[in-house]
Amino acid sequence: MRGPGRIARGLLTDAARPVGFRFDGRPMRGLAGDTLASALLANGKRLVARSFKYHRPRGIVTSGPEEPCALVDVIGNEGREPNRLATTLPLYEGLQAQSQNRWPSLELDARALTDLVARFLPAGFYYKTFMAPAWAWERLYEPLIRRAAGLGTLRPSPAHGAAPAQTVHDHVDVLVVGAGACGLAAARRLAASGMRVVLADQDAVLGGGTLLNDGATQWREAVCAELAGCAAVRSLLRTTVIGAYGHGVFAALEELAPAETAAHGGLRERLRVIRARRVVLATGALERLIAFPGNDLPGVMLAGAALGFLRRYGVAVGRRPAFFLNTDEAYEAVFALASAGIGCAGVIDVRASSLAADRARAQGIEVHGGAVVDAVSGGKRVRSIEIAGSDGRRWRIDADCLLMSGGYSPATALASQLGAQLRWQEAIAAFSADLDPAFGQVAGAARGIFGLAAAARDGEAAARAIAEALRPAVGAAGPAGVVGAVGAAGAGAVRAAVELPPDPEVTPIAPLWEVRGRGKAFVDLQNDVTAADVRLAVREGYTHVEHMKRYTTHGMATDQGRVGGVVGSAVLAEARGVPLAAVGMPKPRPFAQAVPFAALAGGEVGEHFKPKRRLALHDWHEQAGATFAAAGLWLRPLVYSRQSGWDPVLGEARAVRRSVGIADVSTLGKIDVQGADAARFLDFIYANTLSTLPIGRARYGIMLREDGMLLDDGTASRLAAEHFLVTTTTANGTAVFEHLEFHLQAVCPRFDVLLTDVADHWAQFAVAGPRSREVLGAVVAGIDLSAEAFPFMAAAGATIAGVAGRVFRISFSGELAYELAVPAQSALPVWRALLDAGRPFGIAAYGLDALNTLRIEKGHVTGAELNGNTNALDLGLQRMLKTSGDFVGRALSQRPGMSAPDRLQLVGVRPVDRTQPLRNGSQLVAASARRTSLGYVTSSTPSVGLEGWVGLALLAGGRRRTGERLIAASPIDDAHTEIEITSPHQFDPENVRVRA
Amino acid sequence: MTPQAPSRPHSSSRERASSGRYSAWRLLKEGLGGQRGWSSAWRKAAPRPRYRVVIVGGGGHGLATAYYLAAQFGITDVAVLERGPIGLGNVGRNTTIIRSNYFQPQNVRFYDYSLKLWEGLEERLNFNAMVSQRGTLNLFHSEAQRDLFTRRANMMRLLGVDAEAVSRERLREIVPLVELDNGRYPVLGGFLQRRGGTVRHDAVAWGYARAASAAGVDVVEQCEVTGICRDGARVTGVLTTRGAVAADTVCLAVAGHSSRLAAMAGLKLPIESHVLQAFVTESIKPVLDVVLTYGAGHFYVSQSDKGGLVYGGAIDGYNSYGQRGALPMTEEVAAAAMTVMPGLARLKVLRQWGGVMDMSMDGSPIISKTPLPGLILNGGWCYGGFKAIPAGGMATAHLIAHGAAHPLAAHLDLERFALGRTVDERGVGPFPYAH
Amino acid sequence: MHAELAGIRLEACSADIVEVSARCGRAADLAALAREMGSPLPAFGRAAIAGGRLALCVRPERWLLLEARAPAGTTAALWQAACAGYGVAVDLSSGLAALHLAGAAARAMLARTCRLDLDPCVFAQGVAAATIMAQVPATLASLPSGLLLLTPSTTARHLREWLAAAGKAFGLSSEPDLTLAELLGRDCR
Amino acid sequence: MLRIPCPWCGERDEIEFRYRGDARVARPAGDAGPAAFTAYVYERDNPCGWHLEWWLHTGGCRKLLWVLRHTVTHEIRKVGSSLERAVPSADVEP
Repeated sequence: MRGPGRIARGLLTDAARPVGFRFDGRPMRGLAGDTLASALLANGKRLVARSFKYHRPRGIVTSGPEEPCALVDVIGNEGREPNRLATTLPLYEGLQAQSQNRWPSLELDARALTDLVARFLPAGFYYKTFMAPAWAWERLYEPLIRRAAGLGTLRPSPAHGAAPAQTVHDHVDVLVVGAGACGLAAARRLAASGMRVVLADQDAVLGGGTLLNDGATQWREAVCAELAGCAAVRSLLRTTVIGAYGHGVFAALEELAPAETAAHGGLRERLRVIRARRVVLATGALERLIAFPGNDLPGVMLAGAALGFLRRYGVAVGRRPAFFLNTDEAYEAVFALASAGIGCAGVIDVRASSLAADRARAQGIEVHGGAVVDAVSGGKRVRSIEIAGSDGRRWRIDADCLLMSGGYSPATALASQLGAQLRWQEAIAAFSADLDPAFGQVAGAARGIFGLAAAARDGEAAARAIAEALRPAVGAAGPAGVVGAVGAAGAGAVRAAVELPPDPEVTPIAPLWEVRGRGKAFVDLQNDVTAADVRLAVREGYTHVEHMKRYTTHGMATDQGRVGGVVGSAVLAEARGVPLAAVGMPKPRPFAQAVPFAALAGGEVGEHFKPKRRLALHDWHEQAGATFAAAGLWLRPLVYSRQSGWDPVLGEARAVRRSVGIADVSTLGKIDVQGADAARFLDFIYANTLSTLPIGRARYGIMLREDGMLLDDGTASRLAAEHFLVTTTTANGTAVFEHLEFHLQAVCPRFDVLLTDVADHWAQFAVAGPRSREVLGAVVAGIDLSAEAFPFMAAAGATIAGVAGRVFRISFSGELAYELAVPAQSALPVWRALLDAGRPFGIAAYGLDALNTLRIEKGHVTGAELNGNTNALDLGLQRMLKTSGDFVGRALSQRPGMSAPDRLQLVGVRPVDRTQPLRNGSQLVAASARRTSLGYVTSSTPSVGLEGWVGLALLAGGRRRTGERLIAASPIDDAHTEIEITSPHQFDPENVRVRA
Repeated sequence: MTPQAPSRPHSSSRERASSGRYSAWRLLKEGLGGQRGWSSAWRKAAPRPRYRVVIVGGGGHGLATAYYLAAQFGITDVAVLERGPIGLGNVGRNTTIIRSNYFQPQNVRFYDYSLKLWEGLEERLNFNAMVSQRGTLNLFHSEAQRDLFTRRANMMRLLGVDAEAVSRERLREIVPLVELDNGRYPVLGGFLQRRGGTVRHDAVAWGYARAASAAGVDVVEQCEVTGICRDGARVTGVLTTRGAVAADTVCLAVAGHSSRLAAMAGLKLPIESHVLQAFVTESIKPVLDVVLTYGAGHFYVSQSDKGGLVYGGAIDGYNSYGQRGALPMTEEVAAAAMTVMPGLARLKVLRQWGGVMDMSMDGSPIISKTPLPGLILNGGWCYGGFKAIPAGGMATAHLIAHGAAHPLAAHLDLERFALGRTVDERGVGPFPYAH
Repeated sequence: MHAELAGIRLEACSADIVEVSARCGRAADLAALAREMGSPLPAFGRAAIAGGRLALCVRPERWLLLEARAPAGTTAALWQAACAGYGVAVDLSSGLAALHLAGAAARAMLARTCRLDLDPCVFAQGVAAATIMAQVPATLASLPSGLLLLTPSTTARHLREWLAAAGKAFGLSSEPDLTLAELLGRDCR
Repeated sequence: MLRIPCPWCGERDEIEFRYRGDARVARPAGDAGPAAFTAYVYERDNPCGWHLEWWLHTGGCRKLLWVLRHTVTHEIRKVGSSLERAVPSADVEP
């Protein structure tokens, strides 16, 4: 096998379990526990990707989630997934990965030509060209750019049966983010103080930095064992905290291990919403690159990555590595690789001398002090590097990889999301952030305290501070007994059986951001942003860090500039001649790590996107062959037929006009209003008067919004002196109930009124048609239904098919009609009894469509007319407005604009040619001015009571236009129908039938 | 009141030299010179003590207003005062959509005028803002919604604006990623406005700034307005962190913060500030060629030229000046996305951010004189501000230059609330948090 | 993981449900009256079992009473008559569906949608709360026998479907309905 | 995400509540006339800072709460039930 391959036992890999996979179709073998990246390196694969813009050859740069270059498409049973990070993708049997953004092949990418003309394509070049000819941008240039852009390819497999993701809600006293030395120490301390703790880490194992240091193994194992035995601590592995949302709420992405996924029907991840009273941010620090010519050549990677690959997977990233660094911390990699028997080509240390350099030399490692790398040669992999000494001397050394380290930047993303300001720390040449103690603590490397022992001490200190802050509260029961877990364990000081080895003394960093030379020096490896691009941005006035970012796209790639972000700011600062501290960094936004849609969406998608509200008789309607309509949350029977077209609808409507029909109108909102001030309150809520309503009577009422527009209409019935039942339209049930609750509590808090939503308790049926009284007669007991005893708008309690219910003589159809209400549990027997009683009269169940046909003929309004822009006058209801007394919407109804002559008013419309149909949404125009809309058709239907189609419309100054002829224009299906304007009440305008 | 200060006839020609003309040839020339020949796209001006017009807010509308004042109405004695760097407010924080499909005829006319100005923008500004008329496609999921969209499309067609109905069959071709029969709210069809599309948002701010600066306008960054000077009722200038600046006319173009600035002049506005979230995914090869809106949930999306899917939802629903969104809306938008496009499941969302919207009480913008002479308001854009930048700038410049409303923006006056002439697109009523 | 083996039993519970609400300033009188009727009203956020009734309070000065089934409306009518002047009683027997969850994993499963802190030492026996689950209203009470869940009847099927789906991983089994008496009679195990 | 400390139910996620806007505007007397109502319905302080606002706890106790919240940091200082009325600004300034 070509390349260095695997040279040692890895912490995570199992030498006994080989795993087969394919990269670009080529079969390879790795080990269980590998990531794709470690397996590729083990196979000696260096070139794994092409860059975004210039299609330059790219290799693996890091060993973790901050990877900017090694992105691959994964082809699995869910289709083709783009941009998976090779450095975090767990290897599994049969894994198929493919390199991205290259053609025809990774080795030979035709688009690499762009690299040759790169000088003509600087940052933002597209803002300056592609402008002429005018047509060319969209038809020529943009399609080209779009095809060239984009990294991976998303190709979902049509039949993927993966289980939807899950959301899990967690509550803890303290969330510890990061399980390195610092996080482990903090969690242990908090547990000892009796806190409920979640310890989250993005890695597959606990330990963070301690995994890379043999000396820390004992300590790590001891602490992990201790935590495992502690019920109050939950460790979440493969869990990345992606967002901090304030009020102690954090979102975390928990990725399941391949085995777990298989066990959970393809479940890939969980979104955890963690509510914590405090947080410990032990998120560590990120190693950063150095910008020098050729710093993107495969084989140039971060020193820490090389260390990671060696310890975790036993993989050597090269046979003859050279190092380019500026801190003592980075020497850990040097020593580790050396002691693994890998011959070091030399260490180029920016600093003239350092303690670590001395230690290295003592081991016989060659260190070039006070020098920098200013060129790397090799085509698709590092072959040699050129070194420039401080004295101007230049020399070259051969190496097969260059491991760089420009220092470490504390991971501040989460702290920044919580509003923490970045603070420049000269000592570590990096920004860090401190957290408001009310939120929690930043600890360890995350605030610039490097060294395992120091970080652990800092984590423990942070934990102690938090335990102190929470102690009084812990155990104190809040409302509904919301308390933190009581600290049974007590706060005994924790003694670790084993201690971490003391940190070595270190020589401080010598900041180095860029080495100038010939060739491209990249600050953003994924978006192909060079130091020169940053300087160009400055020349063109994009000098603010946010402008530079947007102009060059620096830091906007999937790695969010975690490896080169601060380097870009440094180059910017240098170009502007101001300190880096003054330039700052672009504001980090959620998410700390990219999140799949599936995870953010959780389980409530597709079928379960919104709850289904079902009628008590849902199953009956279904068996009766109903077609259902999704109306808001409701599933309502539209028509009792699966065939389309008007015939079944009109059949149902005719039954009502000719004999009798029955409809399930349980979807209406129903509100029980009781109390000494019930009538007074309803007078305030309704625009018309309810207090004069006699007991046992119902009244049609309208409610306005405070701005004078109609909110809703419906009936209110007085069941007793201090007891009303209010009904609302289906669409506004919830809104109206909240409208009442709000006004009762905010405006009338002293009223003796109790509101109860009884919509779900009562099933309600409309029995409508000339024979409806006879049908009821057979079923209803306890009331005299005669026209005299129980006239139009009467209401009374009664026994319906043996069930205690209520009968209202109200009509939406314009026929003699009743609405019967019974508890939903008795809906089926009562409904059946009514059907039986109606059978002699040919009773038919009718759906929403027929209901609509009937109400349109009568000019009754629904949502189409109560559209939020109509007032009482518009709909011809002005006579209902109280002339005295306050009510919601009264004052603003009197604004001049509310009665302007050109307002749209409700009218009826009919095609002049009775054979012509009407179309909802048609615009009404005068034959003389066909471009000027005078209004539009809101509802229409073929009529059963009249000839041809009838409709309702909102028309400018409509009521004055009765008898006029206009055109109903529907240009989108170029239909133009001549119509005449009529009264909205087209069928039985004298309302004889309802009073029968 | 002193008469207008003399404008500076030479300034414009002098400034035009600053960043020079952009073209492919220039790019080649500079390429050979290592791209060293470029200079600042806009002049980094310092504020002078007085101007004829001071525009507060270096966002899309402020910069466009300044540009049209200079280029269209010959008023070059203009300063744009921006608290931070230009273009980092809503013009740089939106989902880049342009369209003119509105319900109210006045709005259709206004936004379509804007669309027409977008269409000629590159040549006019000599800056490629990448106006991409790939079409905006609205899906509908119920008969009631079909009726509404039909009504809107018919209104648009009457006014000579393009709109067409799209069948389920054609949807399968145009947007293969859309699951037409997504369990809960199946897609019954769609409506397409071909002239709708997207624009590279940052480029809009930069392009207008460069062109305005070249025309002699002072674009002043890092200059926060701390007070508004009045002489009785009349507004006479502003106080800033860089000194007092007098002006015959002060124009507020600070959507998101209109109330704050108006309060400095003692005005209360029919506006609440709310946060609208936007998101961008990792970049992938093209999968979506139109701007798509889901009709049964909060989700609209387009794919940027860089390859990322840019999408958004509804406002979080409570007053906020914090430029970031809350988790529940983030989840709801993603759920809507997954419901209408289950194929997005494995696509990763990269960034989430929030823009602070001027939510007006009727959902329509305000371009108007105020009760205070000398103070003009451009605001209340809700989430429709970006697409309206050219028309908003033109109409505001017209109002400043002529002292009378632009005919296409006459309905956007401040009096409409007191007079009961509100322009409520969706009939939601005076509840900005519900718009 | 072992929680998953433990399994969860889901049962519907048939009971009359009445909401009794105190009129302005008459909460004390109402409480006294309830004591006389042998079912003292619990404090806010608590559930109490007495005299074969389950009473819970998740809205200030309002109590949900669960009683054995009786002919439609009679239970409510009885309370309405009894508390006249002090309060009102509204029948919700058909408006709310009562579900019962038993089993060690029940809380873990609910944490997939329930935003309350269901830790046993927080949501302890006798605690009751109103909240949102699977986008619909839900009133949750911790009883000796397990967790009682009240939800509006028109979305009850939706919630059951959600529970069934989420319950798969926890070995949820739907058991035959039980009566209130059976439920209250059950000891804690 | 807001966690609103309901005086009755304890800390709850914002999704349990329905926002009802500025609580400092009080409804004028019925006869106050259109001008007063225009101010009540349309004109807002819309402060960039502390904001007194209505939240209806629809997903919990269904009480209407007034909440004093900072519109930039979202910090919540005080919460009360509507029965105490929309307290005068003096009481609620932090």
